[in-house]
Amino acid sequence: MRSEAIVGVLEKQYVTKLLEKGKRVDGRGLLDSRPIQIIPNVVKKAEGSAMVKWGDTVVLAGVKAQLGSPFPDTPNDGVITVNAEISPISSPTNESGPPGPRTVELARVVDRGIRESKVLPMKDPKLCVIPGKKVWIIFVDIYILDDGGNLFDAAALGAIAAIANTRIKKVVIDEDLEEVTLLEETEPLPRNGSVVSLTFAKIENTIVYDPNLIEDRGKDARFSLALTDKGIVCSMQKGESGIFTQEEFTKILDQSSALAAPLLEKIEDCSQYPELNEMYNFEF
Amino acid sequence: MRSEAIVGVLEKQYVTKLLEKGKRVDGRGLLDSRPIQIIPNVVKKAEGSAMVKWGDTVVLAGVKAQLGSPFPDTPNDGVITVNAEISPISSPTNESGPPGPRTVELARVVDRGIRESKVLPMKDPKLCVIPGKKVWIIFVDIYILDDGGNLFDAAALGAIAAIANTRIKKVVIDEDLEEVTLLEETEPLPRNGSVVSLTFAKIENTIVYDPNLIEDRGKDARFSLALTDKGIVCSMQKGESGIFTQEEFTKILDQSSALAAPLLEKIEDCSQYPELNEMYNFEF
Amino acid sequence: MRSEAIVGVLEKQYVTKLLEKGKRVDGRGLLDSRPIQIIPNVVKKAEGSAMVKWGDTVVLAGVKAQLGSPFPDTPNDGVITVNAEISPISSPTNESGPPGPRTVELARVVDRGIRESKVLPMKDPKLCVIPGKKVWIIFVDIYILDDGGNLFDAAALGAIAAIANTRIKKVVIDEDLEEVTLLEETEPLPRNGSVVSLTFAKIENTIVYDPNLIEDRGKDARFSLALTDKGIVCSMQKGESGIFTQEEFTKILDQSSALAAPLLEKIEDCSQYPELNEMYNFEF
Amino acid sequence: MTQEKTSLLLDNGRRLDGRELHELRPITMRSSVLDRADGSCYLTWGNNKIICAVYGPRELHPKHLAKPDRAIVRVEYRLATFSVNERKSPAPRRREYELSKLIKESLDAVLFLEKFPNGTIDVYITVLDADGGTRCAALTAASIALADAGIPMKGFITGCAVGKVADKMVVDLSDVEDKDGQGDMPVAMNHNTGEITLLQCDGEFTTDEVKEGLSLAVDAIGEVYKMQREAVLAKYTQIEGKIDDLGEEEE
Amino acid sequence: MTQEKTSLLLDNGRRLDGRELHELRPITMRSSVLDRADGSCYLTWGNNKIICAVYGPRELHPKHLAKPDRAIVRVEYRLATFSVNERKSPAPRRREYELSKLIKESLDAVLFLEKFPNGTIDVYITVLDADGGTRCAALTAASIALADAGIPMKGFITGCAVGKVADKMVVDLSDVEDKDGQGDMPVAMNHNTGEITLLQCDGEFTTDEVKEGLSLAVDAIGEVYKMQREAVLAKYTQIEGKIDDLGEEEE
Amino acid sequence: MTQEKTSLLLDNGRRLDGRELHELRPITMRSSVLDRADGSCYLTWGNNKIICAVYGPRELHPKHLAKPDRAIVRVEYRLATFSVNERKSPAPRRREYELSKLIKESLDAVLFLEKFPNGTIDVYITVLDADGGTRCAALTAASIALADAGIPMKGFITGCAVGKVADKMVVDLSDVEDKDGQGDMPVAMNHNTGEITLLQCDGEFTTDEVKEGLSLAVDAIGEVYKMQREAVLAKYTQIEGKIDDLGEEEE
Repeated sequence: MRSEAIVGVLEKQYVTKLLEKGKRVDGRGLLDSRPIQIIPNVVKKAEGSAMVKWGDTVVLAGVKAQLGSPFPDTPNDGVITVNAEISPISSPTNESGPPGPRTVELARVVDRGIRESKVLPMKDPKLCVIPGKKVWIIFVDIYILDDGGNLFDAAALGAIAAIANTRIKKVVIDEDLEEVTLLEETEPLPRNGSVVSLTFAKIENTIVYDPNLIEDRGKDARFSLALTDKGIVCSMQKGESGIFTQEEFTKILDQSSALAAPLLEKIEDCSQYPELNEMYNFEF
Repeated sequence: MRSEAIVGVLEKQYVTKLLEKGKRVDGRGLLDSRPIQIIPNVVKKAEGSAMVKWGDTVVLAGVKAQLGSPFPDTPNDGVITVNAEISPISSPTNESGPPGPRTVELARVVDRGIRESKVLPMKDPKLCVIPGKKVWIIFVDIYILDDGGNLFDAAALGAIAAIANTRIKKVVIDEDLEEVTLLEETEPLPRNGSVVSLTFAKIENTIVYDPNLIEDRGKDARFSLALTDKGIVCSMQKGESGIFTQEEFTKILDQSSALAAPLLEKIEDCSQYPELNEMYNFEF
Repeated sequence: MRSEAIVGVLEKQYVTKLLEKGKRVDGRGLLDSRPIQIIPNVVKKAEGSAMVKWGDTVVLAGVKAQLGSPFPDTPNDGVITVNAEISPISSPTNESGPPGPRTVELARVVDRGIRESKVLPMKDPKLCVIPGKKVWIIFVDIYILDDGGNLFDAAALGAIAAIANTRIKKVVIDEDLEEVTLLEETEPLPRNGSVVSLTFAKIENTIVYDPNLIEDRGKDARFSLALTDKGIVCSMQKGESGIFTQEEFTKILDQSSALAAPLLEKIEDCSQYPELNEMYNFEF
Repeated sequence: MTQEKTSLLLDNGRRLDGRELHELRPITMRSSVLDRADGSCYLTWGNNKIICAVYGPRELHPKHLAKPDRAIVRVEYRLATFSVNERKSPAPRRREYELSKLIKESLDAVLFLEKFPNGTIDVYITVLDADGGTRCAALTAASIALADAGIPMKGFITGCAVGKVADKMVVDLSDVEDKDGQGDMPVAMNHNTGEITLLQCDGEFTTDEVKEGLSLAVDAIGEVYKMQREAVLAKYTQIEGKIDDLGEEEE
Repeated sequence: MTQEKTSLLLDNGRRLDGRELHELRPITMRSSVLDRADGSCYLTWGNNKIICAVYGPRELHPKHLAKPDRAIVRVEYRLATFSVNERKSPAPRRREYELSKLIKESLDAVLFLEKFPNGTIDVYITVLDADGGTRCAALTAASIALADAGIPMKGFITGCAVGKVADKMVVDLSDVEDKDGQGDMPVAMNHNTGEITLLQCDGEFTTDEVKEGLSLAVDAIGEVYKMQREAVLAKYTQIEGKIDDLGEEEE
Repeated sequence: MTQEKTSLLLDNGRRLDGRELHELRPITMRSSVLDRADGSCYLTWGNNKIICAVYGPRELHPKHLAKPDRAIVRVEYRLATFSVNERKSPAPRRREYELSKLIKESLDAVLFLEKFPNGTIDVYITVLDADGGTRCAALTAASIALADAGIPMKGFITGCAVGKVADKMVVDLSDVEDKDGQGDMPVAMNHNTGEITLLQCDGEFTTDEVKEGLSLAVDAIGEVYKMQREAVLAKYTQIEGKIDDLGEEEE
């Protein structure tokens, strides 16, 4: 066994022993979150953005908007696409190159949370500019800059926070020519409510909310769910080789709305910042 | 030498010794085919399909049809494209990933057989819907599911059998707007005659038709020809590092139409099945 | 250390010792060029081409022209794109596959020299056929066939020489239909002046112009500049891990126009050949 | 979507294909269908058609990927180009990568990987015809193919999706119910132990609906598990039969 | 371009953003910003925002790429998809490959690579917000991150672009001056030794303008170098402070 | 196609470029044209221009691809982007992969690969200007380049296409005859032994036409083979001449 593998085994034994006594490595309660800081609208070239620090995890999400053609099977809908990059900046083990399965899963889970929550009203005339012809294509790109555990929740929070402060250009439509002119003036991206991600790690027989790096590395199974501000479950994802029981899922579901509340508040704060933020106060 | 390589050498010695006595490993005559079973129209989502079992080889071919733009240099022609995948399902040595040279050759040889036979009348108004603007693009995709030897003939047979039971949607054309509306009602893909592939393997100095897996692995050279129902040679392909003499090719050509006849019959049977087949009777 | 690495060290010691005495391995003066031969218009299928032998280096550049759409941010400009391939033909160490950093740098430096020199008048109506709709896209492709050192200058010379003998089809424009008809008759690609590349290698403390293969392999740093026929510096590129001083750059700049003059003459000769050249006289 | 809510249920309260709310589509399973593979399964589930081949346990190349203390499982879930409405490009999409990962993780939970150090167990799944619920069907087929390859297992993984249609929780969504309905919830588990190895959803569910869905899924999985066991047993019966035949021939 | 020549300078002879011809934009630098990286730097330069992480010296895999007598430096310069006007595809472009190569070659010149045989030093740079002059800013940030990782260096690489606007040579082009001006000339050097490690240009310069530009760049680099030194020193001061705090706590 | 049938032959029964039905286009061959390659050939065949470089026998990397009992041959056949009517993307197409495979298999037949265990012989071919019959011309050039590299061979591979134009079998199709004619049939063989190493066709032939085509090809290949032998001999004559010169200089 390579030395890292041995360290991994010892680390897990340590975490597990503490958890058996109901304690976490960083002293938190099983359902406590780490501190969260969001600075919205930090990227000038982006239509919206948010820098998120969640525990030791750092994520930057940015939104770009482009006019383009709708998909043939949804001619009256704007388009959203969510992409993630677990940058080699973020840890010694991440490599550059095309996204691997771990990155693909992260991007798709965040994507589903936003898409299925219907937070973006795709049929809104502001998003579907000329039905069947011209719609806004909303690109949400998430960069993981420091991997301190629980990437799913940090990435999802960055994405929705970036959406919350996104402004797109106003347009003038010439219906006859089917041409759209972009104005310099902007307006907020239409948005219906909000959505948050809640991630739990199961280590041996204990389930914790918001795993930190050590817990993330030692976990047997992961479970994330996306919850809207109306309390609707719009996405779930169990991951990794461990298992959950039906009772465990039930318990998690019962705890979910209490955990979502503080996150939902933070997101609303992000739509209040119209002007570009410098990150002087960001506590890397 | 690795153990598989040694097994390969012994296997070839065995095959060769038998052939020197005029015998094949499975008891067939040199120009005998293995049993062939075709079940047409097995894939509901496909416009046409055929499951083929040829000896131990299993192939599934499917046809999808899409309206699209013609190629600029053939504005009045529909488009056909043939693709093959030697799936990792089919043998312990096939790997997944982009197609290697062996797969590319297989796909291109099957493609040329169909294309050059002019079995699909590309200029037919049913295929070239609005000349220069909208034509049917016919995708033929072939999956090799079990590699029991002679992939070329099994793949070609699957492809033409799938074409034979393909139905495409009827269309209504608005010439002024250059718009095409697809109806729910379907009609058979137009087809002119038929084409089959005949493959021969040369092992040392003996030539056999329809090589099985052991013969395929031991062969020095391969020769495939595509023959239409009118007896026209529309494609030939010699492959592998061994050689043929002019006399050997002549002999093969002389035998070709007798070998093609039973295959041509089987194909015609495939166009008689309008409704979806379950594969209960398929003898995997 | 592998044997090639040792040979490299010895080779560099040899070159350096000679240079300390002011001598080069092939007897040239520090600012002397090797012999140059250009045969323009050698590829019939290309709109323009040039075969260049520069010392032992052999380069073939070809130009293809296609009508296409302009870039959205430069609707009134034709398009040029320069691509290079350091073919595995050209040396035992070059491998095939997608272009590596060395090839990308070569292509981009040649591209910038031509683009920034404004030798191609992109807004000329001959290049911008229907503003915003149809423009000529000029593909310049450079193949390195024999790597005898100083690829940058040989590639740049091949590219501009190929441009100099390029002829594009005359067009008839139907402004109403926004359609362009290509005629069989051709005319020269419009061109404003000319541009050349001058490359210097620094080996220990000596700077030489036009490094041959041994000097190229032993160099610590490389500096290339592109100079127009008006004496304008339109591109510079320092490369490799070695360094230059401000004084060294100044000295190179002072020598540049004298070195450029003979190259500029050679380029003008290339525009005089309307008919296809056979390469019987090319001294490979 | 408001229109679809009602139109996905008939006036008699049944579903568009005539099923009751908690009724499975017809399912067939055959093992040992491929000659070259170590284990295989051909499974149909409604109009889904899935083929699965297992190779291994075998040596893993390149060796630096091997684990000295256990085998790894590699899963490739693919959609045939013609298995969906619009022809899919042969290159795998992000969805196929994600499902391959989830299926692999589900199978991990029932395999004795420590028995095969440095090895790999390769599971190749191709959806030949897709009609909703392919990941659950794929997992079900993979378990049969693994058993067919003689690979020791702690239990079978069995999958079944539930979902929400016309404000009702229903079992085993069809393609049209998946696309036009209100939500899809695929579940997979080891039926014998109650260990859930896969749970996803997308759509709009209350937490109570999720809980109801989980219960429906557990029941449906029980039904599918029975068929799975029969399919595996059928093979051994068949082999016994063949051995008997062999005996007769030898006489 | 003739129109732009005048419109890029205001009537008062200043630049569009109010700067004097030879004035730098505001620059901030912070080191040790990332938890996982061995060294890191967050740098803002006008509206440029750049993050750089350094990992190493560490063992190089695959081993056949390692050099038995020294470490290699691997540099990845990337633009975030949202850092530019039109959203960039996540796949790197030719420009990113070229700049990665040039930045690597510049850093080579100040590293004691022979101290770490068979090793690699990995420098990852992502431009989070781009506003002209990113390669010079990236090199400046990379030097700080390398120092932050405790990697011994012969000196810092410091970069600054100069350029030509309205027929005048100016310092530190902004994005709009780069795009609409007459020429851009990025320069990087080891300020202590005067060794120039990067020099490029595109546009239209007389040879005298190139020489003038070089002199302006050398001066500007001197100014940036001072900030760079302070940023690195600040970290050590900070650590000392923390050690003091620690002392207090221990009491 | 019916129109083309007649228009590809002139009233005097000759072909559009003035050739008789069984006449080859002008062919030139020069070996040892490249400095760095171990062997090389520049060949023109009508307006085809082909360059071929051979490297090896040399050690094969990565080693796990090497064969302990023989060398392998790797062939890369490529079309230059500007060699065809529509500019080709630099990335190889399926046609280039197929032809690389067939050329490799043809060359295998005349090489003593067992003489170079663990080795590779690399044959790189680029079509600089394409005018029909490039695979046959490429094989012809490759044989010369292999001989130029001093690699022992059982014989030369020589290629020539035949085809069907205006219902007649003709020798050495040009580009326009290939595209507008009724069929193309490339053939390659070891002329000395009569061993056919490559045979393809596409189009519409009766079996008798195929047989006639084979005979025509064998004859045409005989003619090309003579030129090939001369080109290889010319090199040795040239070297002898150089050795004589050297002798003179030494005096």
